[in-house]
Amino acid sequence: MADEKKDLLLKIRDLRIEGYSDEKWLEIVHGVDLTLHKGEVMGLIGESGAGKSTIGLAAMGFARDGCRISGGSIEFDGMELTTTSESDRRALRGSRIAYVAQSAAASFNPAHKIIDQHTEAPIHYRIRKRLEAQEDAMELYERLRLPNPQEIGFRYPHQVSGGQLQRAMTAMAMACRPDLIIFDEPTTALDVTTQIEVLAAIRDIVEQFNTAAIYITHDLAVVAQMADTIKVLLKGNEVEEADTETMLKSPKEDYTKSLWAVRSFKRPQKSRPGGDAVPVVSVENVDAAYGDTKVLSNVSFDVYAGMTVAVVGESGSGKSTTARCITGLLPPTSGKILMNGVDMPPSYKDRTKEELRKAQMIYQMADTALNPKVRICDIIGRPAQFYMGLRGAALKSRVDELLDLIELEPSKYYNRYPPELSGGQKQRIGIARALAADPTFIICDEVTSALDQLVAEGILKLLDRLQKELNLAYMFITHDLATVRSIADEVVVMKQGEVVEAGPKNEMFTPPHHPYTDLLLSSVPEMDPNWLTTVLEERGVDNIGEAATV
Amino acid sequence: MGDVLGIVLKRLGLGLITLLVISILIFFAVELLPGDIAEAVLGQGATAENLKAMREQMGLNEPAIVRYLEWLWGAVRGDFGVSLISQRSVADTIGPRFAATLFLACYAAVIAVPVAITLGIIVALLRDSVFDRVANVLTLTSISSPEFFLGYVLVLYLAVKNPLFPALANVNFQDVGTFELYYKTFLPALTMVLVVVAHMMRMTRASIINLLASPYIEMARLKGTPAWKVIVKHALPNAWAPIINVVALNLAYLITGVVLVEVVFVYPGIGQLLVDSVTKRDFPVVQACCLIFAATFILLNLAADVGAILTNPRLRHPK
Amino acid sequence: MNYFVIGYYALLIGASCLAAYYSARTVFLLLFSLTLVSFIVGIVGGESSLWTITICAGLLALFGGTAFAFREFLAIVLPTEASKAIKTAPLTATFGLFVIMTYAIAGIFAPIIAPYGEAEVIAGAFAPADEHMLLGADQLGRDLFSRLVFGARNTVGIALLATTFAFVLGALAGLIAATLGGWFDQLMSRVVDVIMSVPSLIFALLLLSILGTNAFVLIVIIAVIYSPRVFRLTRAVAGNVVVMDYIEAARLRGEGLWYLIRREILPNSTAPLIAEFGLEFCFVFLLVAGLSFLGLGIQPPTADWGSMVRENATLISFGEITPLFPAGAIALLTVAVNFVVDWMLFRSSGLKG
Amino acid sequence: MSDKIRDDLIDRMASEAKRGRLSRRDFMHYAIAAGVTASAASGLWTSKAALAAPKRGGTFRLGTHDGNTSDTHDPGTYLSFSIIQLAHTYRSYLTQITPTNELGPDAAESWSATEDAAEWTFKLQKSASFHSGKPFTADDAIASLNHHRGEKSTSAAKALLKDVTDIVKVDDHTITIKLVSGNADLPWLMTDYHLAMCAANSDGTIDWQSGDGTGPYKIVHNEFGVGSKLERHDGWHGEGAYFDAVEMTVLNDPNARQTALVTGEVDGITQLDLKTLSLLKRNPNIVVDNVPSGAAITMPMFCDVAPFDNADVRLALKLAMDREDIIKKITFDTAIPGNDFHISPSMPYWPDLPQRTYDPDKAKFHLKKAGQENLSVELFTADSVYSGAVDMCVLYAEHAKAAGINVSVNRAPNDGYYSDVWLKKPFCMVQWGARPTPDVMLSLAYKDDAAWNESHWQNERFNELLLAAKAELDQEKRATQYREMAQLARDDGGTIIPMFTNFVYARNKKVAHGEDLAASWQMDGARACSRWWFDS
Repeated sequence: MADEKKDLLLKIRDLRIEGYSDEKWLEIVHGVDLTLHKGEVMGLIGESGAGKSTIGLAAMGFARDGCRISGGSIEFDGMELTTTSESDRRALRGSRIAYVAQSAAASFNPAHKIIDQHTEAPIHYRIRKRLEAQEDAMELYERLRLPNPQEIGFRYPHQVSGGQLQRAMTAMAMACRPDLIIFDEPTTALDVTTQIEVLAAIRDIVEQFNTAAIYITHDLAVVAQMADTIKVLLKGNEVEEADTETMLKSPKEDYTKSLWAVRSFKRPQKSRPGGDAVPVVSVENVDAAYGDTKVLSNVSFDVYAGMTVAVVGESGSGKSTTARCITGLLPPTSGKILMNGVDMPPSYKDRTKEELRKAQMIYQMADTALNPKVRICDIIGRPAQFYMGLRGAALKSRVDELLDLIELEPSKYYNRYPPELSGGQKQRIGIARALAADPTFIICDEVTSALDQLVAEGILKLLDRLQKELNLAYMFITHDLATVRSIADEVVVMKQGEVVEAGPKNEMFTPPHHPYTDLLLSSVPEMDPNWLTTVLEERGVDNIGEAATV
Repeated sequence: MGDVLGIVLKRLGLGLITLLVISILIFFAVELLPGDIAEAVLGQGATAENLKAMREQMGLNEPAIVRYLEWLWGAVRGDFGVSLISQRSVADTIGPRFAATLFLACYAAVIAVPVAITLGIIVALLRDSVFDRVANVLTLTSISSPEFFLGYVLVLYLAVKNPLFPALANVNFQDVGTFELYYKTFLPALTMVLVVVAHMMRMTRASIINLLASPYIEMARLKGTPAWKVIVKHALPNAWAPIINVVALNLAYLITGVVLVEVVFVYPGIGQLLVDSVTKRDFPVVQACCLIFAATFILLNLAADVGAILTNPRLRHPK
Repeated sequence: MNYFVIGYYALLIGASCLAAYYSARTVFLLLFSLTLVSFIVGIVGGESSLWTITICAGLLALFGGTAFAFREFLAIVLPTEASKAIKTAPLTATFGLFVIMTYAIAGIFAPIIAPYGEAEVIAGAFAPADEHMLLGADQLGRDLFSRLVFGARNTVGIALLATTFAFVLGALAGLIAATLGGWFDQLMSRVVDVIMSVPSLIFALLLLSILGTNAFVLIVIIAVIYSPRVFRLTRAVAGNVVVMDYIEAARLRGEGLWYLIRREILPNSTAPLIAEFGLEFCFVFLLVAGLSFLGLGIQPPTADWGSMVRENATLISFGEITPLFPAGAIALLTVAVNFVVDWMLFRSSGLKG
Repeated sequence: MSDKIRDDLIDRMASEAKRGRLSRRDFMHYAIAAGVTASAASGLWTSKAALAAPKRGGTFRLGTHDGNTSDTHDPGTYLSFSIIQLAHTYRSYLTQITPTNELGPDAAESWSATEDAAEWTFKLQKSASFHSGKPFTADDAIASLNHHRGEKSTSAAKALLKDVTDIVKVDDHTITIKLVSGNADLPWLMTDYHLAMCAANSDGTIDWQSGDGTGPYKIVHNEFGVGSKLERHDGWHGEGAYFDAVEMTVLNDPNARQTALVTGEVDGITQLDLKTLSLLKRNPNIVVDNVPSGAAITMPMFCDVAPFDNADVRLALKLAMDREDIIKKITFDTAIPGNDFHISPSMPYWPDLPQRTYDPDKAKFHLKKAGQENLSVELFTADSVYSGAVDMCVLYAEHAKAAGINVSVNRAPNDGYYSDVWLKKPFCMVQWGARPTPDVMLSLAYKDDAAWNESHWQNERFNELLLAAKAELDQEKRATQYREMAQLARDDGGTIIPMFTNFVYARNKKVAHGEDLAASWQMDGARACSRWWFDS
């Protein structure tokens, strides 16, 4: 750790940033200090709204539209960014400070080839000529272990997979050999197995070029692998800062401790009711296709009352499609869906009100799952009105009861609109809407993945409590194995439309595993700062290159 | 690229069906018009006797459906019949008029499209500045003015008060030099430019600004790309689809919707021909004009869609 | 060089200096570039062009002042929610609102406001303005001002009705098509193709010739002509809404088509539709004027701005301003509507982001 | 008035007249007013004001209204004004109406009739020839007229020639037209714009398609509804054709026409927009010709339908119209008041009867006599009838109010007005083009059994006189007959004739014309191209 004066790269003091909303300027970052030396990697961690990205961008002297830097100083290598002209600041970007965005797929311009975007900055800054820059790009691609480094740059972004794009973006950030790179949640949008490759690549290249970096993430385990020091943020304030080791082992602040503690929620595993108990839902040999593309083949599993079946898999594995088959949105091409042993019509259009009522769904994105133009009472009340025919006072008391169930005070939320609520509250409304139909079976489609960890835990606990009280059966779709660990009774692992492995949770988490389950399990980052190194050593580096070409 | 061809073929097929439906609609619309061609031709000189002879000669005594099918059979073979009044072939009647309309449309488009897109880019670059506001008000005003009125005002200022350009654009394509041709048709072209520029420019501005919130635009700015380059190199290539769409719509308008400009500047275009033929109930000419217009519209729309595909690398370079 | 020119430049330069001193950057740039422009224009066009600039600036200031005052007025009068929105509205939008309100009042209370009847002949042809006639008389000796006021009722009324009808037609079809999809969507899209492929003026010409020209037919025909645009927009907007999870949730609940459209889709599609309504209103307006130009619009002696422009359009060639009043009325209203629409679009997109 | 001043005045008027701005009639009128005797004034006119001899040369560019893309060379379907103007330029007729509204020779040099006027012999111009070089013969004349006859003819002039039983070739340059009964007006009929001379085919039909003709100019280029270019036909048989070439442009938009004239892009235009007449007159480079014509606005009332079956009611409705006001407001002083009989001052045999004036009291008196106080009638009209037709009816309704008559104006659609309203509704408004002679007009629309007897007026004496006058070759006698018919129509007839509308057209001041202008069509009887010339 270099803390000599001459190594000082970035010094931020009392940084204040304001955002424009509701027609006035509100402070969203309240005086944050940050010091970064050459070659040092700092992790910025916090929940959404903590101001991590805003601070990261401010380190480039940049504020998003609708934001402005209202106070403090940002000194980069002796240059005060808050007072220099915009053109001078711009001259730093891309050349001395580079940025790696969260979603590489969205941050590469779809209209240009990857390599042209890569070489834009070096050519613009006259650091390299076009051909030199291209050769340099290919070299970087190779260092980042991208397949076909000579050729991959000449593709368009949409022709390259997400993990590869993210590495190409890291390469692009390196194009001018900057002193500092801001990584803004570079792996959040990736599947776990891809994430591990990208993490490894980023860590290697940062080390190789001895580049300083600010690594922004909400995932502790990830930041533990990457950062030398960690700074924890909450609502635009600094909570604490320490080197990684210390921070992981002995956090000082309560907030930090609570973050660390999230992963501890676990409930006892239940086992299937014995005898001739009929599963609430059983999926039998279901095949499904979108047009001519087959997406599910021979999927079977059962869900019993009072139990949670977690369906796990990476994106594209067919988890959500299975849910669509069960609800009847996508009639299976073959196979059956049974509820309480009764064969269901394949399409929801042919199902009776009663059949529809029994199976309800909770969605991942509460924003799109709730009609923003309808009051909470109507959102929750509608199923009760629709299925049970409740009216007037009866309806109101039912809505109040449901709001109580999801731990929201009825009088306060009854007349509000979804956009006025926080993410966790919205998700609770989604749950209440499902409960309003008095179902026996609920599909939870990634219900916690869009939420901050503390909030997510609250939702999981709520779901668990409701399951106990109402004897509900859950089908829990998730890609997050930590969630599976905490809530599932049984686990179904899916890959490319097929069930790879299924069984009670304990069995699944104890070896021997199916090779894919093994890959999945071993890719989940752990809090140990040496985890990444260990895993990579275990797998052997070549393994990663192969996986990346998938 | 095979996809594009497939789409084009499918759309052309649908276009043909649309044309067929339009031909039926137009035929019966003309049938339903009060009075018939014989009455229209003879005017006050019509008597029962010569009306009968006239109808006989024009073959109007056959049932409507038979006449339509006869026309259709001819049309399928590429023969759109003869004008009932002049007895000249429809192709000869329409040909030069349509050429004139196309010429004027191209003339206007060649000025309007680059001007509109350039202005749109500049306005997007200078968004929320005074220049943007002024451009906004001016374009709105030009959209809001009836085009014949725009024409009259141009004539007043550029032909009557300051005799810079001729007020009449009654060009005769055979014996007019190239320069004179452009000179004489300048005012109608300018009127049409004013009518369409505003729309295209606003769309260009809107579609560019719409993209400015995209992560890749932020990325470009974070790479230190200058503002104009962000717009031209990073936003514009992704904004083509809506721009092409509105350009196509406006090109279609330049060809099909300029009857009033033709009237004001006495330009021998197809619009005037169509209006005349409607008042005279000269069905074959009406039909042919409407089908040309419809085909223009369909083709331009198709071109816009193909253009949108071609400017979209996702569709141009499938995985 | 006379006092006017000296005063003109002195004022501009003085104001520029003041602005520069108080470091009001935009104001300074504006004022000083105006000074430079005036300098060039003054040399080329002489004093009269400076007068023109002065008058334009004065008018602009007047509009701006009106808009500002009206905004403050609305902010005080309206309930909290709306007043909050109004306070942040740009001046162009409040100016638009002001104009629209004026037109609405003129239209609704036309018989009270107009000093004479719309068909009443009170003076000689083209009599100049006097104390009885604010704007003079038209070709038949009818009071131009009264006719303008009645025109607000007739023209705007017809355009409004036609646009509304077009929206009911187009939006309903668009919503159903987006919700149902399948054959209905295909069918409607083809029908729309057909309508759009025929140039609107010709379409109107044919139909009006067949059905005869009266206000009702006119409204229906214009509605039919413009509904395809609404249909396409609604279908696109509703298409974005239909894929939302809450629609899926409602479908899985077993909700009917009408409920889906009315309660779930429509409330989330209104913003772009309202914006389109403004634009469409302008186009309808222009089509009515264009039809009047071809002699197919609203029937005389009913006052209608389009016909008023047409009847007196030839005067323009002689530099007479009579036809400018109705044309100006058309342009002012469309500009005003679009100002408001721009603002609403900005708000709806801003709220989205 | 001193002699000096008077001479100055005369000189000024003379120079005005030389430029064609003052007609002979006006010159005489003013000169007499200035104190010169009539005969002296006439002498002055010939010596001082008579126009300079026409000069040859130049290209006359004429902007015409009412041109239609669907116009054709078929003379049987001539309808729009542009094609009529063109027809008089590239084709010729057997006879023509001269600028002084008399009958003159064209392709026929002379004509004579039998005693009963039932057989007319026309001697054709031997020098006349087609543009193609083919000489004009009797065969061509006969084929041209037969084009409008016979069962298969689609010509609009069929009715005009329905009394013709046969057309015989006497020799190569003489034809005889045989009629069912006598018609003293037949040579006048030959001026009808449909009856253009075309080249005959061997089978007796005519070759109208080629656009060949025997007129003063031959077509070089023509596109219907757009315009045409013509150059002088050197072998033309007539007097005139001073311009070397003629360019006609269809300018349907009134504003475009005026602008073109103002900017000098054309030398003359037809049909001015009356609203801007006074403004246009201010332009020193432009001369407006305001020529009284035989074109009339009529308002027929069905004489067999109540309340119009009462002559007093009809008279009251005639008296309840303020013609002066209408002429002032609707036509901007470009019309002459009608006197409720259909002979205009520019037609032959015009009887100078006392002008009917607006008299609501007298109208009331007649209504009382008819027992029809509080009369209420419905008047049909359409925009297309006449520019300002609806306004005119509205104005009439205002006038009639003073006489206690309630006229409600019903505005019918333009399209199909003449098939659905005219001859169907008991009280409507009609525009009539100029007809060459009273007989043509009266036989067409006032004769008891005429198909177009628009007022259903049946007057025994009138019809007797009409038949007698038709075959009457004695001019004096004929004039008295028409006078009596006019009186009958004026006081008993079922048609209100508010006015005869003038032809109002304009030219650049460098274009000159003779002292009089024909009243048959705009542009000097549509023959401006062959009659006018460039002055400088």
